[in-house]
Amino acid sequence: MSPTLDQIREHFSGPGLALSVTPTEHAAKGYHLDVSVAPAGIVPAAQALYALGFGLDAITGVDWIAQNEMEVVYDYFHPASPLRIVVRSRAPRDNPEFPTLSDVFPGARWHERETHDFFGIRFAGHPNLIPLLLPEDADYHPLRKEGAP
Amino acid sequence: MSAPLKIEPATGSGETFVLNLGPQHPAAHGVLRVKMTMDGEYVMRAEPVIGYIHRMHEKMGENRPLAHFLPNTGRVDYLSALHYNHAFVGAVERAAKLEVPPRAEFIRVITSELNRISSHLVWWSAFLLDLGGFTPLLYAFDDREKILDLLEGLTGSRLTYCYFRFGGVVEDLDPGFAERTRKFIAEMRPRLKMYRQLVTDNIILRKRLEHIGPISPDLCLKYGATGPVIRGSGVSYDVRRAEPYSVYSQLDFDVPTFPESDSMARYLVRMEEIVQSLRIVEQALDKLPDGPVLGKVPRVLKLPPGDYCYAVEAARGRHMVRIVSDGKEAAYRLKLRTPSFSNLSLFEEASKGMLLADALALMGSLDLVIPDIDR
Amino acid sequence: MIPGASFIISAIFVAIVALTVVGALLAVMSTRIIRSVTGLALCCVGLAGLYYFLGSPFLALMEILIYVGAVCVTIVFGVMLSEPDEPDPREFKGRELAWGAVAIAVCAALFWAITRFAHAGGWVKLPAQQADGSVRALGVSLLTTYSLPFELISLVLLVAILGALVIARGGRDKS
Amino acid sequence: MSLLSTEPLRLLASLLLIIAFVGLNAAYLVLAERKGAGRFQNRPGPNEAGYGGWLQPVADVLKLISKQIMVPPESDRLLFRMAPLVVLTPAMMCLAVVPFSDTLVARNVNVGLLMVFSFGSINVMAILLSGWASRNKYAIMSAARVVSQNVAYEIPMLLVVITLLMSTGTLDLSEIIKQQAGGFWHWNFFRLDVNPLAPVTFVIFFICMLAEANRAPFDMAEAESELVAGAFTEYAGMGFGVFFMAEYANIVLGCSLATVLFFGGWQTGLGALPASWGAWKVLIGLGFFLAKMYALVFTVIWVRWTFPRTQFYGLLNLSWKILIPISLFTLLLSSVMIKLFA
Amino acid sequence: METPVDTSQIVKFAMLDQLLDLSRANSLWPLTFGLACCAIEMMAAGGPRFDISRFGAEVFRPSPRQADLMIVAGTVNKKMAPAIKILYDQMLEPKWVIAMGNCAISGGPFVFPNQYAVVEGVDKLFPVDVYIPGCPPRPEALIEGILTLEQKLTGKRRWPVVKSD
Amino acid sequence: MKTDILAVPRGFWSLLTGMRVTLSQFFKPIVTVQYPRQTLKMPPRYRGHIELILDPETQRSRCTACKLCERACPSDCILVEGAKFEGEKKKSVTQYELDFTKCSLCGACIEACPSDAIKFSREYNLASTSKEGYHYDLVKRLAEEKERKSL
Amino acid sequence: MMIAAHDQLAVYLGIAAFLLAAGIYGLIRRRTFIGMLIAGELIFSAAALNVMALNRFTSPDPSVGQIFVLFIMGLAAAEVAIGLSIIIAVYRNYRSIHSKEVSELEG
Repeated sequence: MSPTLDQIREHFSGPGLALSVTPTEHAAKGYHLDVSVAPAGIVPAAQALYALGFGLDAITGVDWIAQNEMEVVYDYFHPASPLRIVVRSRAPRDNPEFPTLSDVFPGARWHERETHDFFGIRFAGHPNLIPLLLPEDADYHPLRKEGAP
Repeated sequence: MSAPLKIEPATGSGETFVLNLGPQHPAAHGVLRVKMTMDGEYVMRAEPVIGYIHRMHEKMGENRPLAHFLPNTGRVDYLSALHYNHAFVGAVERAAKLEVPPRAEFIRVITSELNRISSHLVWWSAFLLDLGGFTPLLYAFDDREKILDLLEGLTGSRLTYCYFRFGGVVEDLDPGFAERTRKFIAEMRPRLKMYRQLVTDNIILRKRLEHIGPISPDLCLKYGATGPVIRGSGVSYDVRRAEPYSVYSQLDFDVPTFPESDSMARYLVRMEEIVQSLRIVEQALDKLPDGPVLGKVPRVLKLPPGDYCYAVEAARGRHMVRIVSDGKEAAYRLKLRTPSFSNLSLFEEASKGMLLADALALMGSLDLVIPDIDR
Repeated sequence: MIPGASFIISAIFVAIVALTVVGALLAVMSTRIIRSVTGLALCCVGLAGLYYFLGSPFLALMEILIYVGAVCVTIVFGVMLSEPDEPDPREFKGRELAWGAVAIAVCAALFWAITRFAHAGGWVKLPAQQADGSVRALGVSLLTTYSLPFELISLVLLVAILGALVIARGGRDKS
Repeated sequence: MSLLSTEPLRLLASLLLIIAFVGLNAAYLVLAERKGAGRFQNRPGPNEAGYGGWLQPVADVLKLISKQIMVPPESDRLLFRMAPLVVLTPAMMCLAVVPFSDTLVARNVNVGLLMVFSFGSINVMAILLSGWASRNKYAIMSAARVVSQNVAYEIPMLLVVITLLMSTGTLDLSEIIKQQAGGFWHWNFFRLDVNPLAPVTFVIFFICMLAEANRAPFDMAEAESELVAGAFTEYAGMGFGVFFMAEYANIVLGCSLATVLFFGGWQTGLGALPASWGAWKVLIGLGFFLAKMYALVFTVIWVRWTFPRTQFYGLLNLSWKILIPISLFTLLLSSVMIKLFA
Repeated sequence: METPVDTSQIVKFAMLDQLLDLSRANSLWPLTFGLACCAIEMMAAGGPRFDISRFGAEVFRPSPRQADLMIVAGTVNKKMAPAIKILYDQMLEPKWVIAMGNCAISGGPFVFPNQYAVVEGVDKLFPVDVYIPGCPPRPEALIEGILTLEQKLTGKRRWPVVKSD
Repeated sequence: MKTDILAVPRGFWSLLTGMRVTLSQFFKPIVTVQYPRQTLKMPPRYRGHIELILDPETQRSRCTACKLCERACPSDCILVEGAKFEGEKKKSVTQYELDFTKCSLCGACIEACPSDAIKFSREYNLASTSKEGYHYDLVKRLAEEKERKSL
Repeated sequence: MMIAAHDQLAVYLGIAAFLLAAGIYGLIRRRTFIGMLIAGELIFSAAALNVMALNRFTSPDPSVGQIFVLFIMGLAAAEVAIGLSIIIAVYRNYRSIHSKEVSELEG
């Protein structure tokens, strides 16, 4: 029923799917597998994980201003096995755009809206990328590292 | 794989109207606004509009040194402040590889579980208030006061505790805490029986909750719903079991699940969790070791660069803190993954076509704390 | 009899007549349909008072029970479902006046006829009836002399209920 | 003019008395409800205004009167102002025919029971008007609920009353009470020989009464957690206070009616009092009547502070699928019993 | 919106004025309106241990039209501010506001340089009558706030003053 | 069908059970602590706003104005100034201001204090019609306390 | 003895006539079906009042008129039920209950 870590690694080992797959200690990091994908690989990864019975835990962004990149981090949990997978992807900072996950995990819609609020990251194909937590007319992205909103 | 939910504007068929519930509405448990497109009494589409109590916790997490952020955690979900304390100090301890003395871990478990009970009692009373029953609120608050007395004696505050510290807890148990807690447990069990007679077995309540608002396990996974919501769908997912933290692996408790997936199942899960929490507290008191309650912590705490997560089972479900550190005193990025956020996000899909009263019962059964959603 | 009692009775009568008239006017004159329903309800309460003066408290109460409690409420419900307000009356100003004149003419003619007839002593006035408002006599004649109309009325009501159900449900194109 | 009372002044006086009774009842039943709720919840309830809180209703009423008066701009002003008046009158009219004791009745009408029901039906109209006139979505939804609810519960209520009427044979409330003279086993509640399901009949009557008075657990009209304050959302100050009053007037009326129909009204239940007691008999009767009535009022309060609110369709189902069949059955059963044994 | 009626202008009789003030002070119906942490303490104040009903103030009205007292219990942020202002405007005169908790008084612990969301004190939105500090304040403090409001209304205090030990 | 019919009396029975529960509570004593007339005793660890401790030996504050508390405070609500007086080894506090309206009662200042100079007060029932009173001058309060004690 | 107004047949007949006139006026003037229904109810009431008054003052049997009025009430109730159901059905299909618009839509 519940997939093993090796199975999941196998899933990502195919060419072009993941940039890197790093197993991690849960005790040290809090998750078991750290997968890095290109923006195009986000949706296939999500589909693969959904097929394995994973649920979407959270989506968050990180603004790497020094590297001039925006990172989006996807967390997955599995209800039956104690497995946690992190999928991350980066895009250039001046044009941060990622595909939306809302067709695979409808729960991603809110997370993506929130990430858009905070970082201005766009999610292509998102049905309504309007501010979620910020006022409807907000034009600032408070968690970007440039400084004050 | 089921078809994804299509977002479409409410069609102007003429028979529907838009009901704006909130931001101030008695059933919204705070400042939640729900835009409801209604056809008479039926909810065609209920779109939660949130952010009315967004308090910039994540921004503050990046602006303040780690120790300065600690008091904030108790205010994200004020009903289970200690779990949020726990997740944050856990993440920091994990990143900084701090040792926590076993006595501190046991104290953390005891207080967390007491906090869980008090949180569930507030949920129970607020839920029944939504359903129009007022008296249970008062009974539950009376019992909750007893827990608050215990925790206030220990921590000095009643609600937004700031009791855990990196590497342990602030102070040891106050004298007599164990006896008073045991006394409380002994008093609480007959009260739970009374709750069952008064409310759980009540035909009106059962009629209002049974077969109302079914949430399938698949829906939970798609929206990331956790805690009593997913357990009410029959999935035995509990962070205390799945990723055992603290000393939960040494304690014996059940993870209650109910496969009916309706509001009643979620209700029963929480009622059963109160029983289990009482069990955990009892065991932890028995096993409580001696020793210090605060480990060795450097005066200025800097985390090694990296990405660290720590998840706990808060009263409302899986709460995870992610700290992305760049080696400075403050986190580079601090993400709070809160259970209510995910639990509410499925409301729009789950409430389609329900009666208004049932939709509100469903909303109540999700156990929302709005600042926990908005952060 | 207390002195002044007849005056009080007359005052009550006048009030009831006023209620009827005002209610009827409200029912036909107001633009908002909900107000005309209220007018109808007031008018029916007034009518109930008139029935009381006519020696039938039973009918008075039935009038309230049926008209105010059932008919008006049903109409309001219909109003809620379809929310019809009258179109702006200014469009029909000319026709309005014409029909108003016709109505006044009819009313005047009837009044004239009635007064003439009354003055001519057209009605044989009987001594006051033994009307104690007893329901027993009513019930007895309903089940003896008038049993056929009684049955017919119940049949009509049954058909009305069924018909209403069929029509209202049949119009629902989507379920 | 036998029908028009020979004593209109007496009628006026008793109307005034009834208004005072209703007003005081409303004010102090609110206090009783709040203090009672407190007792059910292990707390004292209002006790700081005056000795033991006795001035609390006075404070509330004065405050409500002195509150700013406002008619919401979108509302139908005429109807909005009219509704509070309409809601209070029927309950008062009905109380005029309730015999509080032997000969202590404002106006004994021989169709008194019918009068109670016909005027009671105006109540719906009033809430409907208030809801509609407010032009508030919550209020309109609440008004729609009230109508369906009251129509649904009028039917079983009338059915159980008809069941009773078959054995009493009169619509005269005083007459109904006189028939229940003697020991308490003569009360209609205990007349198992006529209607073996008499207690069930009473329970149905009581449930319907709660529903008609929009009391918890059937308070659909004012379902706080769903409809804010329902039909009264836009009402403030005394306008709201009148609705409050009407609610309690309706409760008093309903409980009085239940006392008359099922518990022998002012009969002591211990047999007839000696004739030599004269006027005292009336007072004792009044005492018994009020005791029974307020016991029922207490039950109403007790029920309110025990149960959660029913769901709207569950409420209609209760009426159509449970109460109406049962009351039809009791009607049949009781008619068979009367035909066979009486 | 009609202009608020200043009742003290209509009622000129000092005695009656005092009586009305006393009545109002004893019948403060709060608006059912909780924002954050303090709202739970507000509920606790209605709970059996503290029982705010003793002062006639347990009639939490969900409709602002019927409420006399707005207890701002929690943080007000910029998205919420217009809504809360509307609620205040919908309440009818005479009306009072209690700012419960540090967030409502000044933004509390959520104030930091360059913050983008929190309103730093509800007194920036509308006048506040009583301030209750704490994070969150104890239910006793809320009761004390209601007593303070009564004192403000009637000019005298009917209750003993509690000094904390 | 049979269960449906049985459900009615069963449901009714559950209602009666509920009513029995509330009635039994009706006759139980009240649990209320009627606040202005009766008061609860605050536990020793109760957290009110902070206060300077009056050292019973020296009759003055132990605070050395080291500003650790100021730095430890997450919400910047403490302002400490000190001065070195003639003939004393350590600095002593001249100004200790607390903006209580921003405090979150976390206790970080007290934990940070090296000389145990501050404590939580036990004022739990503050309420006032102005918010200016919550900017405490703790040095002044200490002086007042000293005066009260000496009386 | 002065004859009180409430003891005169003509008064009742006059009121009935007024109701009839009002009803006819409303029936013609109203543009919506519900308005017409209300006006129709007024006409029914006028008839009932007439019957009752004549019965009271000219007939020896008190129950005839009452029974007649009862029948009228029954008919009126049935009429309202049917009328409203038709109105609702029409509204569902045409989204309007203005008689003119409905007839135009038909053509």
